Amino acid sequence: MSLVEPHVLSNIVVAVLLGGAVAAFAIARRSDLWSQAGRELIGRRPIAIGAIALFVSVAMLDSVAWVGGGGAAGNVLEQSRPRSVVDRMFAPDFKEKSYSAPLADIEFYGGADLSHPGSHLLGTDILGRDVLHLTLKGARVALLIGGLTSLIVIPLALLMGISAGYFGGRIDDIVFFVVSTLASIPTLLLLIALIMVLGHGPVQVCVAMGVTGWVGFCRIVRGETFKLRELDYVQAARALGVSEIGIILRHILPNLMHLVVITFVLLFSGLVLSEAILAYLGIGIDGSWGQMIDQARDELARDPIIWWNLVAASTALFALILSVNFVGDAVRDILDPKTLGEGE
Amino acid sequence: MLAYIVRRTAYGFVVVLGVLLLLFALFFLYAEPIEMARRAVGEKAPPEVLEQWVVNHGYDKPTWWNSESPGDTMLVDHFRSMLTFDFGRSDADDSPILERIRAGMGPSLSLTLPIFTVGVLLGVGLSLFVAYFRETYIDRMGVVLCVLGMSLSILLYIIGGQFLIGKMLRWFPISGFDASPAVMLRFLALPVLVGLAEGLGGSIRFYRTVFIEETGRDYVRTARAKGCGDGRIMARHVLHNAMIPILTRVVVSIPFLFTGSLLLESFFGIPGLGSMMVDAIHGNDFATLRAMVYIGALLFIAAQILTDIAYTLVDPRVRLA
Amino acid sequence: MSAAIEGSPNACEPLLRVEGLRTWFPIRAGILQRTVGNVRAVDNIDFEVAAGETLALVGESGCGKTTVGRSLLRLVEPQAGRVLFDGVDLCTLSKRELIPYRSDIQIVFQDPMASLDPRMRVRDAIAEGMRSFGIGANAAERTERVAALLERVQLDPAWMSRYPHEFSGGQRQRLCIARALAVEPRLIVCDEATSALDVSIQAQILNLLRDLQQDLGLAYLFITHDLGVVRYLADRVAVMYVGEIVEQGPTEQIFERPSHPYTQGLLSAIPSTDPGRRGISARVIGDVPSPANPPDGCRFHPRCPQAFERCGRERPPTYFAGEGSSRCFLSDPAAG
Amino acid sequence: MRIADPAVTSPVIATFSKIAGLRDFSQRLQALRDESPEFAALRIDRQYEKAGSIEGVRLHGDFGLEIVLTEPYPQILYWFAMPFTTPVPWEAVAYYDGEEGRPFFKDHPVGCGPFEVSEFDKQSKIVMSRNANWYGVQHPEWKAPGTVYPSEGEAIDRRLGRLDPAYVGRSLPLLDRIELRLEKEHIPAFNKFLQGYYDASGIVHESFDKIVQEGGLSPEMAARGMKLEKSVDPDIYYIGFNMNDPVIGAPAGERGRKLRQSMSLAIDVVEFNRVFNNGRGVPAQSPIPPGIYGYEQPYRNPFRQLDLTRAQALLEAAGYSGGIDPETGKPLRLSFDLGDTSTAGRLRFQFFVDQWAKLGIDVEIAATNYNKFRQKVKEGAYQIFMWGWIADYPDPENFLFLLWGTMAQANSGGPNTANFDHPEFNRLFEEMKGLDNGPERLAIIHRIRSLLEEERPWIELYHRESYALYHSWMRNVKPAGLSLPAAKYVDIDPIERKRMRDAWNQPILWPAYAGFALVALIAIPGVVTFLRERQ
Repeated sequence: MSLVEPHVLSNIVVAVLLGGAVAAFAIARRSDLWSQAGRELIGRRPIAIGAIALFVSVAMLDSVAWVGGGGAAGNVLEQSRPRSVVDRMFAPDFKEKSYSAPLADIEFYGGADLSHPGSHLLGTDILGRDVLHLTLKGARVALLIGGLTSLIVIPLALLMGISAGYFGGRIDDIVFFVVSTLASIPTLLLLIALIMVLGHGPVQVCVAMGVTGWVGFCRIVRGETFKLRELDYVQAARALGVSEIGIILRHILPNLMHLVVITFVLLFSGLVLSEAILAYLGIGIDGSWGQMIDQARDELARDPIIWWNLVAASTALFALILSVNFVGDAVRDILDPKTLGEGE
Repeated sequence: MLAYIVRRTAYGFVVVLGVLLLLFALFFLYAEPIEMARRAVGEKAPPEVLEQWVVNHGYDKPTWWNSESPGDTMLVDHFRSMLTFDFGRSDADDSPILERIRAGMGPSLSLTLPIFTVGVLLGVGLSLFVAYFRETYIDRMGVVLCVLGMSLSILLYIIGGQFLIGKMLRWFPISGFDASPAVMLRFLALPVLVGLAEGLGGSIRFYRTVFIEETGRDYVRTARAKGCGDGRIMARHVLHNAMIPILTRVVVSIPFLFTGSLLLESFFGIPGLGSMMVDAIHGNDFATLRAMVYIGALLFIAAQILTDIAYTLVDPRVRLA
Repeated sequence: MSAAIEGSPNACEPLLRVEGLRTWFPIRAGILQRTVGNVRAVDNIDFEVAAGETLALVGESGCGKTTVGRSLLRLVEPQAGRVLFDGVDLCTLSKRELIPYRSDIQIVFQDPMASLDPRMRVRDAIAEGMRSFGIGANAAERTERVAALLERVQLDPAWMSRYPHEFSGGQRQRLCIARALAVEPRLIVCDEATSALDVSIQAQILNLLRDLQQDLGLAYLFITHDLGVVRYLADRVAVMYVGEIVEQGPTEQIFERPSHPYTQGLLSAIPSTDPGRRGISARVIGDVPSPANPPDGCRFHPRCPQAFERCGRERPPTYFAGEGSSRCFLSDPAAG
Repeated sequence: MRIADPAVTSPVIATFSKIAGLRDFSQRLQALRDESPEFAALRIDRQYEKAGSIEGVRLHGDFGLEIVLTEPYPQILYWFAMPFTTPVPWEAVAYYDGEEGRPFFKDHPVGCGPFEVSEFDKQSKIVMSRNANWYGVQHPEWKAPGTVYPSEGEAIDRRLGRLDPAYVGRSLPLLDRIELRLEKEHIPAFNKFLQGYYDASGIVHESFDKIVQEGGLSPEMAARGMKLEKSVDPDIYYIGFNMNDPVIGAPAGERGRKLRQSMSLAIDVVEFNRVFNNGRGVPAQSPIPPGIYGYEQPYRNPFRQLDLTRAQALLEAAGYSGGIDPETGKPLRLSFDLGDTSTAGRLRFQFFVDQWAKLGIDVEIAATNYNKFRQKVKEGAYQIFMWGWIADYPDPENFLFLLWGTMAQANSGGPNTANFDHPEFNRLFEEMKGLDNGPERLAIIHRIRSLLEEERPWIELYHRESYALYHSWMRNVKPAGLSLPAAKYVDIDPIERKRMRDAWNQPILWPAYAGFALVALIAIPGVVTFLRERQ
């Protein structure tokens, strides 16, 4: 038993994230560059930004959970479990015995009466769980995959890329060797091997994705740092007696920030899509849309077919990735006029 | 030039050693030989059989260092067997790995080669078309379609393709494989189609960016001023000068021709290397997985060396110190 | 470490004395990337800059003059030689020991677009050096100083919270000067500081630099290929050719009586209004040799119109004559 | 002798070691090989010859073999009926040694039936073709038993048209070639069957409703001429408790027993089969499946009938009132370990977890990959698990020994993963083991059964039911479990097959044309205007 219950931890994380977002927003507001880029982005892709905001808020609401108030009457177990805001939007025992079609009154197979006739907007899955509920909960997993992994990828890539690019020499040789070694192994296979070693679970999967994902970004950072290091203003800062760390923090890092933003956006969609493949291989994250799609694989073969599970999960996944891709394109256009060239 | 090639190759070899070390760390430090044995020989096997299996597969040796005979450790065995391509036997069913790789290469290639060649041609062709009509609604629609295509999961392409084209429309058989060429074409049609559809969005978008960048350059404007036709400019100048990014993308994807496609092969029942790997993953068949990862990495490193050398040949501007 | 550091400069001792400075860049080749040669960007040069004086370093592009500037500040590491600032050899100091001396020498670069961090406000950019040298007790005081500096370079202090991209090229160069001034230097290396500017703006910047010199007693090492600028600003001139200083002397002397054939060639390239001057000196033909593989003997001899047999065989030493010096056999007083 | 060969690493060596002298032989062989490389290089039959005979195996003339066991073990007769003891020619063993491009013997079986293996690809298919050297093929004129289509059989065969006079008297085998395919994804495989690309198939549970209705074929499928064969497999699926666990196992004494009983009463296996297996599967009452001696169809295990009220009462009696663990004041937390991380697998486990949740017990699913799971089992770091067992031979001993204390995983690494070690059970089991089927044995089985009822080391779930489908063009099929000796009777009507396959697979092409038209329609105006503007 850990000292902090998972749901409390999750609440803290949400609070920190919210605080961080507010702080980032405040900083961005102060900086003309960023606030202008932000305004332009919203102007260009209002719908996609709105969709992402929706996904993020659902994920946030699903991350804030507390015990008590709700749960099926008379069931101590359910009452003692933390329920998130999203969970609370559904009745505590909003369950059927098995499949039911969207808004159906009777069970899909056998035709028995439902306990909540006509109220499952997207039907129920094989265990009778409401598909809408599951789909909403999937948003949290998707953002977790993207967010947590980026949290590993970006600092790691920045650290390695900057030290290689800035200091050069031996450090560069070592970083470059590690990068080329990791990059030589087919990504998916390395990912699978890592998950086999690290074990199964959301954090492990994210760590594995992080380990395989930082390489490409590290290369970009290294190249860019290489260029920045030679620029006159960095030289001027040296002449002004600014320490190496100071130069990195004040001149190199801020001038890499646009790359970080672009990478984050592009990385995100790739990560969520590859989780779907992992789900097929049986090493995905529980509750992800990838798992729902994987499960729906069998359901399409049923006769009459169960389509709502697949449609719900893949629409949600598609909508998120599409919005992120659109926003990613726009971000790249706005922040980097040269266009970096897609991926690796 | 020769010195560069030699040095580049030597560095490639060093990277291969790095890959091997990483593979060793991944596969040997984690594996629990006796459980692998149980999985391979069967639940019902008595302990001495399991131990025999462990010995036969060399998993009983000291991991890093053997004070009695320094050459007789798993580490040394690992490097020796990988570097000599003596992959030994599968952990799952004791079949010789190299032979299986050889057998799986054909089916894999028969799937990936059409996807690869048609994909490159179609990608370059369509993106030239789209780039030619840029800033018209054809271009904008093309870009939106590409993003749409890139946002779909490959699982959805496969499931949807099998369901729609195979089951509902009955154009092609849903899955299967046959070595005789005439029948093979019928079976391969659907997976090739799905593979193409899945990759096309990304590649069109990539090539489009490359072409549009090239069309913006001075020499294109000069050519246009000289009165060259649009088609000629696209075909001769732009395509020619966009060769480097195209080449990079193409060469780097060559290794994947051999390693096959994990998902396509297992969904469509193609007995290639991809489905072999899926089996290995499901069966915890480390020996096979290790060999496949190694070969994949080897091909990738080789392809990269070739790309680097090709750079110097294709583009006189690229000078490698 | 003598009294010189304490701040009472010896009258005879110049502010900066460079002795035998050599900055080579290795060329690696072959399978093992062994060093097979060197780009002799700066090859054994000596010069001095007195306090309050302007020395112009001129030469064609690629002759190594920029490397000289950067070597002084140890932005690139010289291989050999001494850079004596106030009698202290900067080259022997460790990076940490060097930091206090950093404030004495500052640099202004050629490209005003690249020399300011695009993501840093003007105020922060100028105050950056003050922070590292502890000038100004707190942020408010520093802001005050930034305002004063902006005024000093004839910019509106109200603009200090703008970003560099909101300024024009000339304004940015003023910002760079302000940034350099912020740490109260005694020597400023101007590395082609006006080359990238329009002619009208160039003049403004030159005037500004001259005013500052008079007011603050600054010394300049003015690196340029523009001889017009040199004549306007410099007290003394050093001419560089392929990593070496071939001629040195007071501006008047160099412009009126250049003794080295290369200097003569350079000067003849200036469009002149004086018709009598034309045709006196021969034009310099051919290309600059590679500093990786400089010619034997006098480095200028393959292009020199007055070259004779000895020039290809022997390297001419530096001959001193009056206030000037020249590295040419023709200047040999013995040869007359 | 091959089984005893240490190089073969036979998984059944333990069983056959009951033959007197087998182990000695094995050790002698190994020692000889270790001693001299020349010996190891000898042909395999010479090696065996030199190693001497097995003490407990004696020849009696040309057709008699006497085998002496070290202990009473009637079940060995079943083992002798299994493929392990199929005679193999040593020439073939020596020839197929994996050298010079020859496959290994195990990948190239050599036998003496009507079919021979002509292609063996572990990844995708096995092809069997008519064995030209089979005596039935070489000498059809002998009309030897088993080489011609029979004229008589069981009553059911006549009724189902398996004794068609058109076939009677024809030489066997009827087919030239049989191709068995391995399909990794079962859904495409089944679809291919429905489209007529396979002649026979199992039923994918997902498609069950369309195919099978009320125990028979759906009218739609029957109209296609499809045939359905059902059988119950000799197996058992069960949820096991780790009896060494301090909470749910034997150390918890009476409390643990009541907890297990309660948890057993909460599992509704009928619902499970309905949801996941389309109602297929016989709810298990004891470890012994139908078709095995000791299975009694009317028997109902009182703790395997869904009864939540009684379950709650028992839980309360165990001290976990309403599922609350008095030590923590929170719902009792247990872990359900599984070695399957796939989505489908987790859903099944979630079903059980949901059922226990109704009691207020908080069961957590701990999914790891199979190796990790095995490791956990070995270390005893598990509480609840689900497993299955398929009969090796039709004897209750083969099921009940899964609970025999001597076989406990913790003690011996044996298959008793529940670590059930009950003195009374062990005594009864050992007694039962050596007995022939009869009233005496049945009485003991009854006593074991009621002991297990109470003790509940397992929650017995179900015995699988297999459904097999055949197309109309496949004739003379008679299911016989896993064995294939009936293949020689099977016939195919290729003309019919071609006709129906074509009829079922008419491609619908209009969407393709429509798609092309749409693309053209959208693109052409743009191209035209664009080109006009360029001019």
